[in-house]
Amino acid sequence: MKKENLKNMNDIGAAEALKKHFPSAVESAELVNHEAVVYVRKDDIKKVLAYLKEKVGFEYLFSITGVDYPDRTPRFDIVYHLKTLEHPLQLTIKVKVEEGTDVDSVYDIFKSANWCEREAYDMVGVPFKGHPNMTRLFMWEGFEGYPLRKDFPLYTEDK
Amino acid sequence: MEVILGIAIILIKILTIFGVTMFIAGWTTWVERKIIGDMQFRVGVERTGPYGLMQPMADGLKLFFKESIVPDGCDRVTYELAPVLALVPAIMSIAIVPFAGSADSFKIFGQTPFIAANINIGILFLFAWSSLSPYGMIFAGWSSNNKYSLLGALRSAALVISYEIPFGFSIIGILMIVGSLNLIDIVNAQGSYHWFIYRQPVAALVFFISIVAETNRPPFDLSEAESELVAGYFTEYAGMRFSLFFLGEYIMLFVISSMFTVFFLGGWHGPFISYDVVNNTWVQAIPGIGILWFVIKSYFIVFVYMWLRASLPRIRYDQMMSFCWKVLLPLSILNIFTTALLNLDKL
Amino acid sequence: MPRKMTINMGPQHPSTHGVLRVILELEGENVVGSDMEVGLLHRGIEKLAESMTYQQIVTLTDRLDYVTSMTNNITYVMAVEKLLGIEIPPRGEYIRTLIAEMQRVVNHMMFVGIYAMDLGAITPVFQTFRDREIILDLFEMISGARLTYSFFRVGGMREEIPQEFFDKTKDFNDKLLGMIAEYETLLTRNRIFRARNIGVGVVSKEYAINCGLTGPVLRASGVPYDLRKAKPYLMYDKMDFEIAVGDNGDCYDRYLVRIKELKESQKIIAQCLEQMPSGASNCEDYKKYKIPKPFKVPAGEVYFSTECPKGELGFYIISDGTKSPYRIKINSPSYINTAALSGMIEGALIADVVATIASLDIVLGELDK
Amino acid sequence: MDFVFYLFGITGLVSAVGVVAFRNPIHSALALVAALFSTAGIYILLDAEFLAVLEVIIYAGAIMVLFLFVLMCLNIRELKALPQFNKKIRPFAIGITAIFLVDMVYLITKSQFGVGELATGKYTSEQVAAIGSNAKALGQVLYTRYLLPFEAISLLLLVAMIGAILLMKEGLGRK
Repeated sequence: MKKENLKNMNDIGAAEALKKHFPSAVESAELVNHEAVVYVRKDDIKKVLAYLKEKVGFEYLFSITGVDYPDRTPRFDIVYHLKTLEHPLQLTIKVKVEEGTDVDSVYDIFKSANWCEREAYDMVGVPFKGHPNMTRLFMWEGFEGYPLRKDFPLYTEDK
Repeated sequence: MEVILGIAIILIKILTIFGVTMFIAGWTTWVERKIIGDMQFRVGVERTGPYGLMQPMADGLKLFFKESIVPDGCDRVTYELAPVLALVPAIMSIAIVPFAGSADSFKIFGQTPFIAANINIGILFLFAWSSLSPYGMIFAGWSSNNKYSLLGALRSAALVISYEIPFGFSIIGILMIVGSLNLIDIVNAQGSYHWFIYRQPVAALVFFISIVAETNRPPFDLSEAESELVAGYFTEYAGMRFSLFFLGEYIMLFVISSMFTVFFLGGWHGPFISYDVVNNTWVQAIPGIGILWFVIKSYFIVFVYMWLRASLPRIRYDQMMSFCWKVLLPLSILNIFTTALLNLDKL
Repeated sequence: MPRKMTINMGPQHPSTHGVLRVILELEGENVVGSDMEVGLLHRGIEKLAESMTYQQIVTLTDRLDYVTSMTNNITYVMAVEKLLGIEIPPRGEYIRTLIAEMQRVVNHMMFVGIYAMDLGAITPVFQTFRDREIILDLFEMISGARLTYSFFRVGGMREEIPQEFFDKTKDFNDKLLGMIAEYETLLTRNRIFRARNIGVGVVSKEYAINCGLTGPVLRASGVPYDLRKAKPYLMYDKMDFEIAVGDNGDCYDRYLVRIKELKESQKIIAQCLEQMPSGASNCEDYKKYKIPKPFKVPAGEVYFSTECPKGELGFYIISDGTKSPYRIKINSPSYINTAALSGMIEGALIADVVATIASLDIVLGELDK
Repeated sequence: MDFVFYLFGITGLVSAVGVVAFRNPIHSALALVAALFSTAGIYILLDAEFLAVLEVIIYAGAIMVLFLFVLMCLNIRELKALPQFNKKIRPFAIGITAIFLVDMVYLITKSQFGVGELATGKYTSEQVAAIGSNAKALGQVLYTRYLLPFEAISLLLLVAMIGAILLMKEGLGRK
């Protein structure tokens, strides 16, 4: 998987090339609807993203999302969206995280991860290890619970 | 009898000055709102009275009856004193504004009628009071116990000290030509049409820029820059105390515009009023027209102030400082030297 | 002698554009450190969306960036359409392109006015709002609302657009260049304006990419990335226009990029009006998607983004095959641009902080979601 | 006139005491301004309006504003206690004050103190009025008889100014 080859690739091609390069770190690479979704092992996420940025040219990380699947183990997906600015390529990288564990922060690779990781932590409660300021972003200090978890109550009884 | 008359005249003068000042300050705000409204495709004030003419009155009443909130933790003495300190220099300096006429021609009870205090060192008197105007801002900003106010006060102190220098230096050329510090002498020296704006254009420019800075008007309104410092030094003032700052600003605006008229625009001279050089007397075609010319000229400068406000963005603090020290000051010094060289015979 | 002073800029401050709180550490007037607090306008739109039907969520997107509701609507409905796999007839796409560009004009006009106001020039805001009003009236004609339109629906749009709308838009568009020239006379070459902007809030190309900056802010730093060209959607591949790119990445370039985009939008609007085909503007079986009947969306996920006036607005939707989305993530331009603010204002003066915040053109409704 | 003189005199004295007695430095500065004003008033009573105005412009208008500027930069709200004299300085302080007192008493007794006839010698009020104004008289003296000292002083001030700038520059360089 090289920078020069990106020109002739589509999203899923890039995803499969990534899987070929990291056979052990990448669990799966498939097309969901129109998106190339790559599942990466939790411990290797930093390595894969650094590689994508420096060697391949996926230099633009613009979104980090936490998704809660309460019935599944590991319970959470952390979703990274990456793209290149030179070619219309986009990758959706996912990591499965179990409740109570943390993910490596990619703040030292992508500065944009600063608020994105804080927001993901704020909303679903997955902490990022190595982030310089792992605090809530939108909710106030001392807020209980994580709003975007599926078990967060939508309505509360009036007291 | 004479003493009573003297005191009565002084009292009348004081009351007149006070009335004129309040009138000017109030309705200059109306003029400003109308002019800027026009420049911005708006109507401006129009509800109170015809053309909104009574709006200043309504505003004044509203401010007068409004609760004056005192912030917690403020320094009470200086907090109360600051608005007064802001207003007094402005009112004091209107005493030397020569609205019309010469000292010799027209007298009521042995007094010149259109200038409250015709003193020998009129210019210095003006400088003295205008150099005191930062006190109001400094004390207001410091005593309010608010960081934005403090920053505004620091800015205004630094600015006024700096701009005082080109402000003073720009007049020296005129002083050298006229040889007097008396304002009436200065106006007379300009005759009908030999205004100093032709003879001292650089000085006029420097003087104008400095007075805009001295009165804290846009684009130099750094000490009350609303988008940066909320309202600067008077952020914490409300009601009557706030209106004193407001009055002070608008009175100073008029005084300083009239000073520009005196120094550079020939004071009360104009068509239909001229100086008879042969007989050394004044010919006034229509009585009182001198006042009219003076007010028209002064309000033209006030209009330029408003024009600036409507069209220019605010300059940044450091740029303004370097502009003062690196452009205006050398220019004004250069002007002094040039004037001295050109007028060697008079010295 | 220099002592540090901490100053709270916001949440109640005239120039933080809402409830952004910037905590500045000052040495004199120089900023030596800064921190930000956001979320004061957090309404939990992502959580709300999980319990609403797909068609209902359109109204939520209005309230993201309330200055550009139309483009928010378009982005969202296109994301859902992509998930559903439905296509819109050409007329519908042309109308969306046209209205997206009109919305861009509205946004950039508002930017120019407010930006000038934050720099202390009080007149341009009246000029731009006067002209913006014309488009708002046009939008009111088609949608009945002036700010939160909810005009576009999954599968099409709420109502057919009357011919009068196109005629008046053409009138407006013919005058647009003159209006832009009018704004520029007061600002672009003004010495004070230039002095306040050039070299202020500089963002290098590398920093911009690393921070994921987007929209005019990214382009002002010299990155010619515009989704309308990079990944053409709607009818943009048939339009003839240029990407506005800056050189230095300072506030002045950000202003110039937006002025250039205003002019380019004028071109696109003219082309849309010229090429506007006739025929249907909603998808074939639009009845199926009409309110109040909720519809189901096949399971899967989609990330779709468009070039909104403020930058790339993206919707990441995960569907589990029911009537409401399983998870929606909104990737908003104000959010990603504001996150990089601290790095831009290091060492600046307070006045520069104001200019820099204003030059990002943020709306807190979108930032806080 | 007497009444006005005593008014200014008393305000001056009271505010001068205030300068050293107030705990809040800003209040002290304010008192100093009041003292300067009273002095200026007394100058006006002496027909020396030029001096009076200069006093206001330079001291009250420029120097005190700078003082306040520095005080605000330091942001001292209130002193906990008045600073105590260093014991070693005390004899010097007493000595200097004593000399000053003797000086003042001597001058006052010598000039046959009385309101209205203060100016004696070459420049009485009448003579000044004949020249034109106070400012003119002062200018004439400064540029004729005292030209050398006047220029020497201005040179001194220039040197001081350049020195201040140099010191500041060095400080900036170190930082």
